[in-house]
Amino acid sequence: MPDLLPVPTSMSITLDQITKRYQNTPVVNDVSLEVSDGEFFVLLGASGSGKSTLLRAIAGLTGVDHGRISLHGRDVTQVSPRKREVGFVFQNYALFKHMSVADNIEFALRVRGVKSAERRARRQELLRLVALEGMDDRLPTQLSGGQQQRVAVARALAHKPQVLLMDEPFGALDAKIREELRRTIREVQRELKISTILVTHDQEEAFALADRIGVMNLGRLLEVGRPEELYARPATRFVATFLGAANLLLARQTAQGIRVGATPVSTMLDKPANQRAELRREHEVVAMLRPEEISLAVERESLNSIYLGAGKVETISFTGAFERLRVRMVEADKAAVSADADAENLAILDVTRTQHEQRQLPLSVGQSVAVGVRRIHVLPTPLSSYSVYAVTSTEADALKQHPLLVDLATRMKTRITTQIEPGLGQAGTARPQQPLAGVAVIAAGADAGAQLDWLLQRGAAEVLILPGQYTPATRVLIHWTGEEVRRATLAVAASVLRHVPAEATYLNILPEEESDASKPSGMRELLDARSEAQAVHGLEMRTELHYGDAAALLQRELAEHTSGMLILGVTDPVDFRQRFDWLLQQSPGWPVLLVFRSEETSAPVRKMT
Amino acid sequence: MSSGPSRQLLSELASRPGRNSLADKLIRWMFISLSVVFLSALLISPLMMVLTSAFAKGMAVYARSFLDEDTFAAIKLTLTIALIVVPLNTVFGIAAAWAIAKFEFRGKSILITAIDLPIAVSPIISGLIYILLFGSQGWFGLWLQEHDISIIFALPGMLLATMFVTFPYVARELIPLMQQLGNDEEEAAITMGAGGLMTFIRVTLPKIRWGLVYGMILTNARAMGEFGAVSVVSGHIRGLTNTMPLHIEILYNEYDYVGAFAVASLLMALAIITLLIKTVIEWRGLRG
Amino acid sequence: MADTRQHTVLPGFGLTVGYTTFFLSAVVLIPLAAMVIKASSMSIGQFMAVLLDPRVIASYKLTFGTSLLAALINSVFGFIIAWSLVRYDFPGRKFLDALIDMPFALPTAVSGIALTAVFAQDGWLGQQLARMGIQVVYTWLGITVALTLIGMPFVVRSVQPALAEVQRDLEDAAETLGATRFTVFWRIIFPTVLPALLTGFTMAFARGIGEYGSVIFIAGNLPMKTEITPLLIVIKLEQYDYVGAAALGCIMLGMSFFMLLSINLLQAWGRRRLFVGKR
Amino acid sequence: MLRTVCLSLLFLAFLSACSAGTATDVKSVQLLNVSYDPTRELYRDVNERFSKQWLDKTGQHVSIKQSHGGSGSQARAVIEGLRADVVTLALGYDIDAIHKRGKKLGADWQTRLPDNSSPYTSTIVFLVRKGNPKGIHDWDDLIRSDVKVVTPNPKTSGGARWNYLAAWGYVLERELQGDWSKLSDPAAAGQVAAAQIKAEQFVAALYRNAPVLDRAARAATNTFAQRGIGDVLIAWENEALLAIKELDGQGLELVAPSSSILAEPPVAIVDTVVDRKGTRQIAEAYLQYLYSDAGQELVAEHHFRPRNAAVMTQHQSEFPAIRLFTISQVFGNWQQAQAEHFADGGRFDHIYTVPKS
Repeated sequence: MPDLLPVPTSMSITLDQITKRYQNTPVVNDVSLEVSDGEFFVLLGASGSGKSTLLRAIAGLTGVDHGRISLHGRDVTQVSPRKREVGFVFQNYALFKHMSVADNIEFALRVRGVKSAERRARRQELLRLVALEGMDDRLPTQLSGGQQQRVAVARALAHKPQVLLMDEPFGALDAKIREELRRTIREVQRELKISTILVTHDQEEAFALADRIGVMNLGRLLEVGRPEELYARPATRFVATFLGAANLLLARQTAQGIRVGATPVSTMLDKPANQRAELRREHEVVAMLRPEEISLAVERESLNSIYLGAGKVETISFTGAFERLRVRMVEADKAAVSADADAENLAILDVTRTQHEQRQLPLSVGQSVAVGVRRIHVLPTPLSSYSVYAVTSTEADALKQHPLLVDLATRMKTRITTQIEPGLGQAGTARPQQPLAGVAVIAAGADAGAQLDWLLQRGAAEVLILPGQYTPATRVLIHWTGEEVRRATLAVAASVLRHVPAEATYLNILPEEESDASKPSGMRELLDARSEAQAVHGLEMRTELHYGDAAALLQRELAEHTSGMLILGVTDPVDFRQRFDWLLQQSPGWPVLLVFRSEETSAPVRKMT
Repeated sequence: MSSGPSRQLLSELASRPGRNSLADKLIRWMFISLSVVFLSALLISPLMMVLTSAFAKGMAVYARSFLDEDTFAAIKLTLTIALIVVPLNTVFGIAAAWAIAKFEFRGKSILITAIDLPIAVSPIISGLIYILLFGSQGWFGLWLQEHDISIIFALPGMLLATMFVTFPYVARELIPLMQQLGNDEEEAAITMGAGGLMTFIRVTLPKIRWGLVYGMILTNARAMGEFGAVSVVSGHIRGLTNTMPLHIEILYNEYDYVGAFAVASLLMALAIITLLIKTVIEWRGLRG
Repeated sequence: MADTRQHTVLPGFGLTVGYTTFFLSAVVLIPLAAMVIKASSMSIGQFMAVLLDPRVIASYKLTFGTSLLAALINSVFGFIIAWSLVRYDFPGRKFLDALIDMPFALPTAVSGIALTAVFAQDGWLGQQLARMGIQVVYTWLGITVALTLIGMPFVVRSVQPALAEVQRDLEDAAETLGATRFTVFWRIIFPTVLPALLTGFTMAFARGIGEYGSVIFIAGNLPMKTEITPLLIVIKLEQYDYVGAAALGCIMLGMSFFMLLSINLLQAWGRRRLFVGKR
Repeated sequence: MLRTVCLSLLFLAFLSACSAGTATDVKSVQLLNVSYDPTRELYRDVNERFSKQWLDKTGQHVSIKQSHGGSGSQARAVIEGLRADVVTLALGYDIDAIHKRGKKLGADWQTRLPDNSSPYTSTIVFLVRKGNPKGIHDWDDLIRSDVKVVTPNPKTSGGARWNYLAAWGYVLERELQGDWSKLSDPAAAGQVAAAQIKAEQFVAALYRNAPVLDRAARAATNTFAQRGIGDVLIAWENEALLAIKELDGQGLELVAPSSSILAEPPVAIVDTVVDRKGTRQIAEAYLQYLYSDAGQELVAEHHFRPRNAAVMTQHQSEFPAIRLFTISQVFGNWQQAQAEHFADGGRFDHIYTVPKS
């Protein structure tokens, strides 16, 4: 069937910074994507993540507020859906119930004035393709759900579209038919070599079908990659947990490598060179352990992997091919283990074992085991956990209930610890043994300045300052005061934005007097920042270039928008306290996340006033 | 019951590429203005006509029309009839809807048709049949006369005629609604041991209440406004068997145009109030 | 699928069917039967003489013709109105929507008087039309206007929910397949809404045939020209010709029954065609 | 099923409860006067005066309920069971029908009260627009092609039948040179037949000028006055005088034709009802009151022609001088007139069903 082949070009679908808002809330947020010719791309996400809206935007069924859509090099952003030459398959088939199967399939051809003989030939070809030969005269109501969806696929392909878009096409079908139809669709797609985007919430489906997967959450396209790559090396907690079971642990990055609790588990990592600097700084990180990468043994010596600690089997359940266990880590090793926000699960690891492993070491509930790990993946996120700092427990509790903090912690699946420090904000208290873990959280207000100093003195690298009044952020402003902190700020911003449904804008502010001379360099900085954000962190953001005093400009910008959040990279705390003290005073009512780095080594700022 | 398009849908449609074309705007503009013009000519202008006539001689004359004893009696009678007919037809409508929506039986189509029949029957016929039944020459005429019972030219006859005319409205509203909602919840309740009445009150009624209220409102509106059928069986006795619509005709024939249209405007107001209630109900129904 | 419900566990079949049948018989069927029996006291010849009287035939033509015309007008404009109410948001939409039920509630005599006043040669609209040489009141046009008003809610209220229920998916699908807006309307929306439109049309038609109160004021009532069938029944009654009146009534009743039965069968057909297999 | 039965019984009980017969009370009594449209204003006053007089005389309260409508349909309502104590209708024919079809009063009803049981008379006149722009002066003007005539439908309106018969009688009178005896004179049969043909042609031409046939007399008046339809309204004399008074803003004028019919609206007691209710005495007194001086004065005030010669002379100036002929002179009686002209297939139907040549 040579005539079924679409015209080959390299990139068939190109999305450039697509944003779609409903009532001012972005449901698709700055999504850029390229799908190459003949590729089967799966958009994976929970319901409400914006994936269907994105698909409808590609089909032209909904307009976009920002960005460009190209199909085979043709900019179709303003082209009506009927002229986009796409095939669209709907979740509930959307077959025309008053028309026969034949009429349904021929619809697109009839609309185009194709002659009846040609129509019939094409119809029969398509029906054979979806294995429904001879069903031409049936009405949709006389077909089963699976058959209806096959008709829908055939119908969507009738006019030889450039791309095929499928919106949860198997959603309404039962498991067995789903699998069968999945196979059919994969075959049809291979045969026609048609670029396809399929939307689903089912990761198994995504793995089965996709050449590449893109995971969406809160309107953002979090990560894109080949299925096995995403599964093994996710960049975000969300993708790590969405693509399968994952144990997330808080670990420490030291100069020597990764430590989980007291156990050094070495590096086993291949971090990109540009993050080497971060490696040298001792800080908290999030480590991911897939349940199947954990091995169990009777005692530590018989483990053929890195020892993690001692545990006790709590439950065992049989799932067919695998055995699923929950292992509680013993007291001593519990403290630093799980990154889970739920305290109950703090010391519990999910483990799966193959039949082979089961036969080698049969286990029963209550048995003590040595837990080892074959492979650890450290997420590149700089935001590991949150520590609320307050003078009294009442204040700490209030802060812990702050909606933004609760949102961030739940969405990041991380925990919030509380530190009651009676001496908080008072000079001269002793230094702690090791740097503070995670993001320090304090309340905005008159004391915030002193408290910030206190925290910085103890090596805090990220400090979140929460105002009393807060409306959910729809806009995140990003700014840094020096190039040294750029990388760290971008990393933090990327991490935050994956968990907040808000649009990101980077403000580059240059001094007024330099405006003409520095224009080219200012623009270059902007572009550099944007491409770095995109390349390294997968973060799409807008950029704005301003001239003037950074503090004054920021203050004005913040006053204009009622709901937002500021992420500010700071190199010199003294200078910061002088120019930005108002930020700590609650006056803008914006949450502020400060990122402190002083040198290229990216060590946290330690010099004090 | 229907409501307008959802805001999200409209905004999606408006944002759709190629949607905001001139042709689209033109069609939209044409449809809306055609609707408005059609309704203005056919519906709003007669209503305005009623209002302007009612107030033609000023507020005072308008208000005075209601002081008339006979007008007052007509209003009372109309409300009495509505008060009796609406509950009776509601009970019937619920029973009929339950029977038709929940069960399959032979002759169902005929039964539905019979229930619908009064809408299509000429009001003249609806009056005539009761005359043939209860009139002096009718089947029960002699017996009724001997026992000194008057049905026609008295309240019962008017009730019957009104009931006939408004007969199908509740049932018509409920049958499709209950068919659409299905039996699952009721069956669940029964398997949990609830009785029939209990199931109806606790499970079915909450689901259908807005449809039910809408049906009752239509019944009420029609009951208060019925002219033809009631006219045949009323006897037109001033202050006794004149309903508001009949009284309007009488006033009109007495060259008391202000009075006639004042009463008509009152009926309109009643209709508007019930329609307002309906709108509120729909609004609440959408939320609840 | 017909017999799945016969085995339902739901109670109340006997009670509700019994009560429905009883009440229906008491209020509707027995009185209607009285009329049929009254008419059946005539011989076939007499019956035919009543039915085929030239004046009666002229009145059929007028009644059915104007009802048909009014129902057709309503089908077109009712559809447009329902469409505007369902698909567009514009100031005053809720007001218009609420107003649709007005003809149900307004006494027919008031509608008749008011329409006559508006469309009379010195009325608001009658003046304009008279200038164009169109006379509405006391002609068949006037009857059509009154019947259009009476039948309008039936069409709008039938079409409205059907239009709201048309799955957006279907329209979206058609659009991605390259259909123009007109094609989407003509091939997708219209066939789906057609059963509801037909129902509304038939209801408006059936109601129009029987309408008396509003028509009588705006029709000229000239024999052979502007005399509707219900008026002939009244005239028969005035002459104490109960049997003749009953005979005419029976004909109209038969027509109504036939039309309603066809609507109900049509609806059942529509449901079967569009929704079987979805449950 | 039991519940069904209970419900139905309840319903029947309710029906009978709200329809208990009128209770007769010595202290107060209720009369129902079933009348036709143009007498509303007359009986409103009569009832008021009469009940006051009755109270003074006997100490008994009487409340008189009125029902108005087309004369024919009112008669039908009484036949079908509307419990009228007295009927005051437009035509003797209608009361005859109550006797014949309803058996509710004796055949001799017309002889029980003076003047053929008609306490007042009226006639048929024309109403034209202010200044009589079309120059309408007599019946002949009504068949001019430039004149539009408004008259109700004789099939449904008693008044309309009077209009029709008045026009018919006018032509006969003209053709027979006013000699009514020729109608019963076999020698003049040829002349009479020719006159009848002339009359039918005339009436047909007249109805051809009618753009609308309203259901009832009052509706026709409204059409003419309110809608501005037509150039001339054929109406009861009392209706015309009342309309001029009530609708003085409309600018209407009365035109009296040279000759017209003497309408004798009859009154009667409905025997079966008064006997059952025990109201015969008061009903009789009520009808007698119409013949009393006070009653006749009221009659005259409401533009009916009183029977009482003294009262008539007093109000002579209010009534235009018209040559009057009676039903019995021209048409024999109402039964004959009805059968010949208005029954199905009668002369009136003939006018419309036979295409004009």
